[in-house]
Amino acid sequence: MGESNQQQVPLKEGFWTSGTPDGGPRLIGSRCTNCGEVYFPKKPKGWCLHCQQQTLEEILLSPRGRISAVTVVRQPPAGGFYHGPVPYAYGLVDLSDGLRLVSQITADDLDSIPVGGEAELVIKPLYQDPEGREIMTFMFTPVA
Amino acid sequence: MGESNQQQVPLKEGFWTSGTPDGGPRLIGSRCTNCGEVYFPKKPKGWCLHCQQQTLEEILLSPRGRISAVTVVRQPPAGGFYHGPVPYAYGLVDLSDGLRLVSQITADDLDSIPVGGEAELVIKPLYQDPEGREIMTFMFTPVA
Amino acid sequence: MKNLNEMREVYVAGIGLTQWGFFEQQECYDFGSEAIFKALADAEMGWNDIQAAFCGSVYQGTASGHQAIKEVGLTGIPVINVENACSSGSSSLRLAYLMVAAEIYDVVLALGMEKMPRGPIPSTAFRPWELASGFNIQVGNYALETVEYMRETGVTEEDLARVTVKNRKNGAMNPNARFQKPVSLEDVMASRMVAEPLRLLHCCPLADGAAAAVVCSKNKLKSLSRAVKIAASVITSGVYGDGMPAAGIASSLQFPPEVGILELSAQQAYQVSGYGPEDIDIVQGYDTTVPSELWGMEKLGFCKKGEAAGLLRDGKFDLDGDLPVNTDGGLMSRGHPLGATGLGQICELVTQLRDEAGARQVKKARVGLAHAMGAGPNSSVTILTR
Amino acid sequence: MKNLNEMREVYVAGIGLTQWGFFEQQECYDFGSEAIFKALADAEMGWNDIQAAFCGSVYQGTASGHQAIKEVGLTGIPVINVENACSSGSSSLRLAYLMVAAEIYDVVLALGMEKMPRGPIPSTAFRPWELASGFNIQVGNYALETVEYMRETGVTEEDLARVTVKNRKNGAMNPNARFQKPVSLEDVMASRMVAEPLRLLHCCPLADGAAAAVVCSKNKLKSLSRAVKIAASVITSGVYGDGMPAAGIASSLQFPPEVGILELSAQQAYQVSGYGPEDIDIVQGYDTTVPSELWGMEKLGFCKKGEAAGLLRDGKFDLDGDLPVNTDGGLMSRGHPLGATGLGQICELVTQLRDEAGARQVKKARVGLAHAMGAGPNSSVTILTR
Ligand SMILES: [Zn+2]
Ligand SMILES: [Zn+2]
Repeated sequence: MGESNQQQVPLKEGFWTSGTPDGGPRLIGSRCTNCGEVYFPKKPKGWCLHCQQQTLEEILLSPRGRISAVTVVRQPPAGGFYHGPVPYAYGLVDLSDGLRLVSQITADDLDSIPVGGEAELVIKPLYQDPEGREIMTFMFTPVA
Repeated sequence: MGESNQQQVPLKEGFWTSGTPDGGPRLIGSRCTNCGEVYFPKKPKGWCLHCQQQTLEEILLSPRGRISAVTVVRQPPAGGFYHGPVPYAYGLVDLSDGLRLVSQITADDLDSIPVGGEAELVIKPLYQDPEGREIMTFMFTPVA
Repeated sequence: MKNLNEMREVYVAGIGLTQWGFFEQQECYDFGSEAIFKALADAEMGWNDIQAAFCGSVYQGTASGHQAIKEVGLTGIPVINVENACSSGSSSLRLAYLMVAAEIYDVVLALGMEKMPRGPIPSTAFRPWELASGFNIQVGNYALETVEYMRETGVTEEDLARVTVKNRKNGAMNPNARFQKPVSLEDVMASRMVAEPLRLLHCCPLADGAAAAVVCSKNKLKSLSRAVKIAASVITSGVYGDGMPAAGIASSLQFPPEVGILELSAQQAYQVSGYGPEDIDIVQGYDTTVPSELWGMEKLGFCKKGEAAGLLRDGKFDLDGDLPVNTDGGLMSRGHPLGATGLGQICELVTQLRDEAGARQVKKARVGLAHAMGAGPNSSVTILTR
Repeated sequence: MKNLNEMREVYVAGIGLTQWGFFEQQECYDFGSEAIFKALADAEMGWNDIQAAFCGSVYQGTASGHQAIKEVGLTGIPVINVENACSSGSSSLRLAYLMVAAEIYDVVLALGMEKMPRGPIPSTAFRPWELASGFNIQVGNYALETVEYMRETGVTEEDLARVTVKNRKNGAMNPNARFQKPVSLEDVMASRMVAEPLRLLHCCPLADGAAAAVVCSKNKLKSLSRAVKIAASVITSGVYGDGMPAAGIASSLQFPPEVGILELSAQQAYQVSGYGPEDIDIVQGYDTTVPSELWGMEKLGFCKKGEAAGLLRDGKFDLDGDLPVNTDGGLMSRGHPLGATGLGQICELVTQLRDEAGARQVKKARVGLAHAMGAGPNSSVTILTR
């Protein structure tokens, strides 16, 4: 998973599958077999908030979506919970599965991320923890 | 105030008067001119909780009292608020002014502080702060 | 279930508001007890008249209301600390109101207070991984909602800045506000970018402070002429599918809600009070960031989506306009002590409805509405009438 | 003011209790939502039946109840987070009960939950200088009260240890308890001294966990035969002059109170319920430290001051005694997730009154009483009846 020699640790287990020769990583979500609503992250209890039934199954989400809004945060969020770079971009990404999700948006130029444009899932380091491990997370990145 | 060369800072301003050639330090409290109730520390708003009137005046409390209960705490209190030595003794001291107060009890032997015995006010260092200053507080100590 | 409007009438008998700002030497209970003393004096009552107390705060640790009340009186009454993020104060008011309406008590204290952590507002109302990912309410999530709002309505950065200018102008006449100096459109547009499109002067400052209200039945009022009636006090929580930036929740693409959280709180308040948006004379809006005042006015039903900025430009929301909004300067001037904000709004409405607002007094205010919302999410709407 | 016993009857329709212990991998909302799901199932209801929710917790930051509820449903109902130290859960129950009694709502959720900080309990319910001086509730202040109690009553360290032995014996039959292993008198007496005269095994352990109750009017019950009626739900705060160790307050020498905080809460609960101590069949007492169970029994009116230790020795408070106390093992076995403790007691009373307590079932329990108290100070008493 990556070219560095550093140990890489996911920000949270169970959020995505690793890439394979046949394709890149995929986010793991839940889909309701009753109403069709889609959730990310996967709901471990299998409970559909929309139709109030125990009807969720695990699915792999589409690795592509459309950026429907983006902001660039230029000061560290309060509380000391965030250890990633500042500024950073994050926004809303609409997946064809019928799900809007919140995600960091990674791009060479944060100031020209195209709203309405296509984006693709990537797994990238967010920060290095005190033990020197790279903490990995999902992000979306604009594609041409 | 003491023989050391270190800077000494009270734990909280306004809790006691410094000693003079005519006598030792005294705690500063409030006394109700209406009902006679006595409070420590001094109530800055002058409000008597007992008779619900703005009738408090500042008084100097008696520097002697009787120890009515004592415990020896053998583990640091939770929360990181306390920086003094452990174990430490503290207890209830009844002053002749008609006030029971909570105070640390300082003694050479914490395990043989006499309950029911007389005690006297002293101002002593509680801990050293990160700037190397001695943080001073009031305590009572048994007298023969 | 009974209808609340079948229960007895409930009044605000007295209000107490401290100076809001940063006070390093004071603790939260110093603000809280000061607000209580003031509210009691305003109601011409003593502590022994209070039969129960609800105390709103967010960051004060355990038993915070008791700490303030310990400076006023110890009478054994039920004291319950309430936490509902930026609606903590309104939640205290709502509980006090329900207790009196239902005749459980006759005289109840509602308190809101906060000594704010310094810097932007930390929030634990997110999953740990969301916080670690930088999805934070102040101000990233509000920025995202603003991006969408501007695209859908054509509202400009300058429109946003006009909210700040209006509120800071009002705040200059509020001796309790943290900031009492007006700012210009240029000042706002030149302030540093925090999260596109929100600049520093689009975002409310924090503050320490407290506000209190003595709530009672009609027969306990010492002065009927200065009393203000609670016509509605409503709080709602998240509605399925609603995009709730304050809670880091994106809207459902497949199942958008028929009625969002804010609209739901407004509907309920109008229903119970019997008033509609057309009856409201004065509004304390929720300008935690200035765009939220604009979309708030729309969602509260005062105009259609996208119209608020135009009405603002036309002066409708000014002190001398048809519908003055944030007459005390709003969060933008007062500052935002989370637990106190909701009751701070109530203090301003009561002052205006009593015709006691001095330099910032609006004309013929008879019905007032206050709105706040926050992490959870929650949305609170209070309607007061003289 | 109306008398509460003139209002309509209120029932606990369902209870939900999680396993209590330390669960590093779970967050508070995981426990909270699990307790809600269980309580709904027990009540044979769905989330859409719930019209309002009161959520008690102490250390969970802002909007904690919303975080748990977000896992169950988003229906816009009023959600109010309640903080009242160790009575947070009982305070949630009280508010739910009042809402239903007054016909404001028909079905209300009461939730209590906590993911505890590790180590002894930090408390901000003290002035900063008191905390810096080491005047701390756990366990120094309780130790001081114990010193006085032992001097006044002749209670011995061995008497204290007997409370631990009884409760840990009961806890061994409680699959939800943190500690399910009995201890001997020798174990207790040999445990390390924490603050004279309190040893480690005189002090309750902490735990993570949650408990919930669905509270409703009679007409909403799905099963009358399993329902338990709330005969009283009372909370009091500090009384002038009362020595309140949990709040670091020494008693007034000049003006001792006629009725202390604990006695006041008991009096009010007996008055509203119409029951007296002689009518109570089972008690969930407050053994945050074991002596507080003893003096609690005395102040609740079950015996005179100084008599509790003797009655304990005689077996009166055992599972098969006349008045079983802490049948689920109490805080000493369950552990103490602050916000959940009060509702954990309610879950046990309901289970016993329903005759569903299995190995630890007591005989002919018809009326049960739960008592908790904590920083503030506060004291809560609930009386349930079948
Ligand atoms: Zn579904
Ligand atoms: Zn007095």
